[in-house]
Amino acid sequence: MIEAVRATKKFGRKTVLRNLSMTAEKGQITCLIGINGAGKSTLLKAIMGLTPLSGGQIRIDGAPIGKAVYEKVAFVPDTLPMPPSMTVADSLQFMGDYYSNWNAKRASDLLVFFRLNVSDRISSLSKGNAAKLNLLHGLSLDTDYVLMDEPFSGIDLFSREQIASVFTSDLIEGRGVILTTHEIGEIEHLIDKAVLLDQGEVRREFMCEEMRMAEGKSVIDVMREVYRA
Amino acid sequence: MNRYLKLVVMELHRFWKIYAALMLLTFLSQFGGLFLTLRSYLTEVKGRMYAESLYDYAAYAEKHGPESFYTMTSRMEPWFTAPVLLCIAALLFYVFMIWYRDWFGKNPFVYRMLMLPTSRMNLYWAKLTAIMVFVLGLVGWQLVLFPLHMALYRSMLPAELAVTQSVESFIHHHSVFQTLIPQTFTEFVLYYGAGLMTVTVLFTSVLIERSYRFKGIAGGLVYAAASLFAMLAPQLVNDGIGFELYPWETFLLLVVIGAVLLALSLGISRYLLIRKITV
Amino acid sequence: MKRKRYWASGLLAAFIILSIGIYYIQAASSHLPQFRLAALEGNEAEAEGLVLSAYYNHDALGEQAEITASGTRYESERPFLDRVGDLEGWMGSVQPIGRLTLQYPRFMRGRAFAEYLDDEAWVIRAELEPEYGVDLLKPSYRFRIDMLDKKTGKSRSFRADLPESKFDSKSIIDLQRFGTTIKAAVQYEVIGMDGRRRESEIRIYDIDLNEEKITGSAKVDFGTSAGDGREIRIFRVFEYHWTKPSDSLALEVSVMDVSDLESKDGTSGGIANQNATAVRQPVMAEHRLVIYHYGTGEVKQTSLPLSLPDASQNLFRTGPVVLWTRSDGQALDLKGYRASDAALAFEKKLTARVLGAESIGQTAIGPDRLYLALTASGTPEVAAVDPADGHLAFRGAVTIDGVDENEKKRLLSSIGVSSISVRS
Amino acid sequence: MNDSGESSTSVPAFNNRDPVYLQVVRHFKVDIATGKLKAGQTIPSRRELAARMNINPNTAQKAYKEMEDQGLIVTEGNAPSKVTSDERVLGAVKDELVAESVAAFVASVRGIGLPSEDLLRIVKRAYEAVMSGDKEGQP
Repeated sequence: MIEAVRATKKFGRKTVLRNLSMTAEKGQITCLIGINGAGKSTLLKAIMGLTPLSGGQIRIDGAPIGKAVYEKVAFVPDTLPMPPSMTVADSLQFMGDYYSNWNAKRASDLLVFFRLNVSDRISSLSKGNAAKLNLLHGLSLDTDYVLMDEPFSGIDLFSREQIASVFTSDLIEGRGVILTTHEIGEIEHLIDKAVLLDQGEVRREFMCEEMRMAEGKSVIDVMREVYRA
Repeated sequence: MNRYLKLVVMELHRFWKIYAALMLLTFLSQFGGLFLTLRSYLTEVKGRMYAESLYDYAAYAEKHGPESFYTMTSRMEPWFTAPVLLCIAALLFYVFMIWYRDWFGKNPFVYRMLMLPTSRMNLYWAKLTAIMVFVLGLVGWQLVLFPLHMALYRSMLPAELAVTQSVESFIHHHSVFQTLIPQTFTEFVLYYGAGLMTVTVLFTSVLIERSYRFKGIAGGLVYAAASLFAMLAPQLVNDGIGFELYPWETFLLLVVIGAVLLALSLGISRYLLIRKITV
Repeated sequence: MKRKRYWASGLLAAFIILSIGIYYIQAASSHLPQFRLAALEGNEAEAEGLVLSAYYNHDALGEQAEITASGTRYESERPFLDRVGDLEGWMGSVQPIGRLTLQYPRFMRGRAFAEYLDDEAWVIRAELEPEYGVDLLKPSYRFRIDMLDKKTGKSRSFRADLPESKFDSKSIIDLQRFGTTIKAAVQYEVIGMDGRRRESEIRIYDIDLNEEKITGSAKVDFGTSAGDGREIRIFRVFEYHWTKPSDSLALEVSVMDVSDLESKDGTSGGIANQNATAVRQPVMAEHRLVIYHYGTGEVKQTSLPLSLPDASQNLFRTGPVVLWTRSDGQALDLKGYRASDAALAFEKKLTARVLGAESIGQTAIGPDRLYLALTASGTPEVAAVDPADGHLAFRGAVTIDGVDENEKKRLLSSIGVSSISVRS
Repeated sequence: MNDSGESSTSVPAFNNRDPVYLQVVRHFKVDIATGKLKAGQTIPSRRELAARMNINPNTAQKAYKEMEDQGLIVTEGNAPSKVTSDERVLGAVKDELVAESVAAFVASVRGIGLPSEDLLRIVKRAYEAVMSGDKEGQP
């Protein structure tokens, strides 16, 4: 389980995360929903240790974050963090060199599935292809958890469908996924749990199916309540 | 360990194009400049021999004296030392760029670097090693070029006008090279040890800035200034309050201060990299 | 990682180690020629401690070197730690202070340059400290005395005010101890703007170590005084062991006749007036050796030969003997005077030919020898004269072993000796 | 993970408000009732279903468990699940669906206040029209 306990983060005077606590279970797909600036990306970066918290703590399977995080949790940021001069093949070679839990077989399968050309340079990739390569890097690591920052935003429909199909594939099975989005739209059925963020605080944290069972509300309905009120 | 080596190889590879350019530029500027200078000197000599009706080089040498390799290089300034200074400036600039380049661009490579499943200090050691390799590589390159230049000098100049000088003697008397390539290996280790310490201080300043963005810049500058002051302290003590330090005491003090600064810089960098750095 | 990159990095690393390694190994293993000072006449032991500061100019760049009986030490070949720890080198040519600093680093720290007395019980240091009162230009001076007890290692300091005097320049030129009284010889001078010494005077002060104050003073009267058109210059005669106890103080007093300079062009002539068309040197009217005996206060003196324009003259003292030398490069006139009564002990003329040399160069004084730098057929040589009677006690020449004749000649011709010193 | 072609079960459009896993169960019941799924026929695995219906694998898992609880499907060991061949259960499915649809129909028609005879006549005519349509065109 990935746990944020009263996580607080300030950038100068602006408080981005305000005593935020939430959990994401292994084997479930948890979705952080909130408008831009709600602190979604910051929380993911905090979980990955890419930015320090001003207060509170992140625990992964009970242990505070440390170097071991990176073999347990894969992170797919909103942009592809690879030097532009590298080719797709180089990037795979790079991941293979540094990650002992790199699954080369799965990487090459994904290359085929995502129809990526190994000799393309990172700088020449379309936004969709870059997002897919980015996802490939994350998913090809045998990790318990995968964090994805806005995996669907701003890319073509076809790529978006391909990425969505990943969520229902064996790639995700058994793994804990946290993804962020600011418009839930067509992926409502893909997620197990929704966490609604606003100004760095958790407004609502609920299991989608239980919400449907108990209150017959879709995630979007809850969002309307939370963000309109 | 091998992750550290892989990172070093990567850091070296990322800069090799500029590095090769620096080496080539140094060669062309020095070797080419020397060739042109030698040629114009020879025409000058022939002209004078004709004007003063001196029949052979020996007579000329008798009258005007030979021209040593050392004076030939000073004739061709700035083409001899300018490339060296350019290389130093480039490497000094790269001490900062080796970090900042990871933060640039729409896909900041630093995300991936900070997520590598290895101690972040490996990133630090790899970049430090890369800088030192670049510096020592250029020193080695210059040491290889000297005999080459001297060979050109001996081949183009008639024996009567030439003065044989050793590379070591040339370096020992040259204002720029005597500091870059000191007399004894002990000093070489001390000089470049101080250089290493300076790089760690600069790295620490960069990391302070990268960790505390707003006040980070000030923090970084203050740290660098404090380190510089610490290194100058023994000299200030000597000139200032008259408590005179004997040479070996000053030397010892400098070594101790340098070691402390090195340890401090590494400690702070470690803390910042693991705890405070932010993307 | 691509194999190619690994290899390239490995090659770069190897290149660095090789290029720098080979340079330093080659630099460390290549040695400049090992000249040494060999004895030609007199016994080998005389060359012990003798150091020739020389310049070996073989490649238009040249190397600083020190040639001794055992070999040559080149500045560019000295290991770093040797240079850092070299206190005597650091103190420059002021040998005794270098040795004192080595022996008593704490006592000598910070204020090395002063007048010293190094006797069997104490090391005493005397300085004149300016005290800036109202008139910054006219500070009042006082003695600062530091004493180090050699047995206990403890040191104490005190100050004693110097009486006012019209002389603006004051310096301590000798320090002796008699029981619990220190005698400090102070030289007063009035130096004009043009750097010429108008008046000069020596006073001896008695300072009581227990009461820590001046208990008496006396002017050294040698019967001559500055006056119209006459200037007095006083110098202490240089001694090798100037910090050792001595019962007398040897002074060189020269009276310069500047009458024609001042009256003619109204301005004062002399070295300082650069723009004068013909710079006329003041003429030496009198030249005396004055011996002041601390015990009795007696002054013994004798007249010395006048200096000639084209000859360099020097005065040295070695304990009981004061040597006067004058050399024009070809011949050396030598006179020995007894320090006790300033009487002439011997007189000698050493010509270059007699010494088998082409020219006689710089002279230097050692603990008990007068050294002459000679050049014979292009080879630097050293002659040592016994100060007691002026006889030639030793003659040595710079040589080099293990090379054939003309190579030796070529090497020796590229050596230039700049100074002789003795490092005991 | 395969991008398989046409699936034996059509991809329904799920609404967001009802629990998705119950909608899946209902979808299966309709297929059983309409004969699309024969007794004893194997049904796709949980992951295949999730992929085809673009739903969360856990939801698919829950749906299968629900169907097993209701005895609609049978799973031995980790072999693929099969539709039950228990006629009683299959019959009950039909009845339940019809009852459910009728209840929904009655609730929505009640407001108009039509006498039952008229209502039955209309329903009969509409039903027969649809059934005859079925025979000619192959839906």
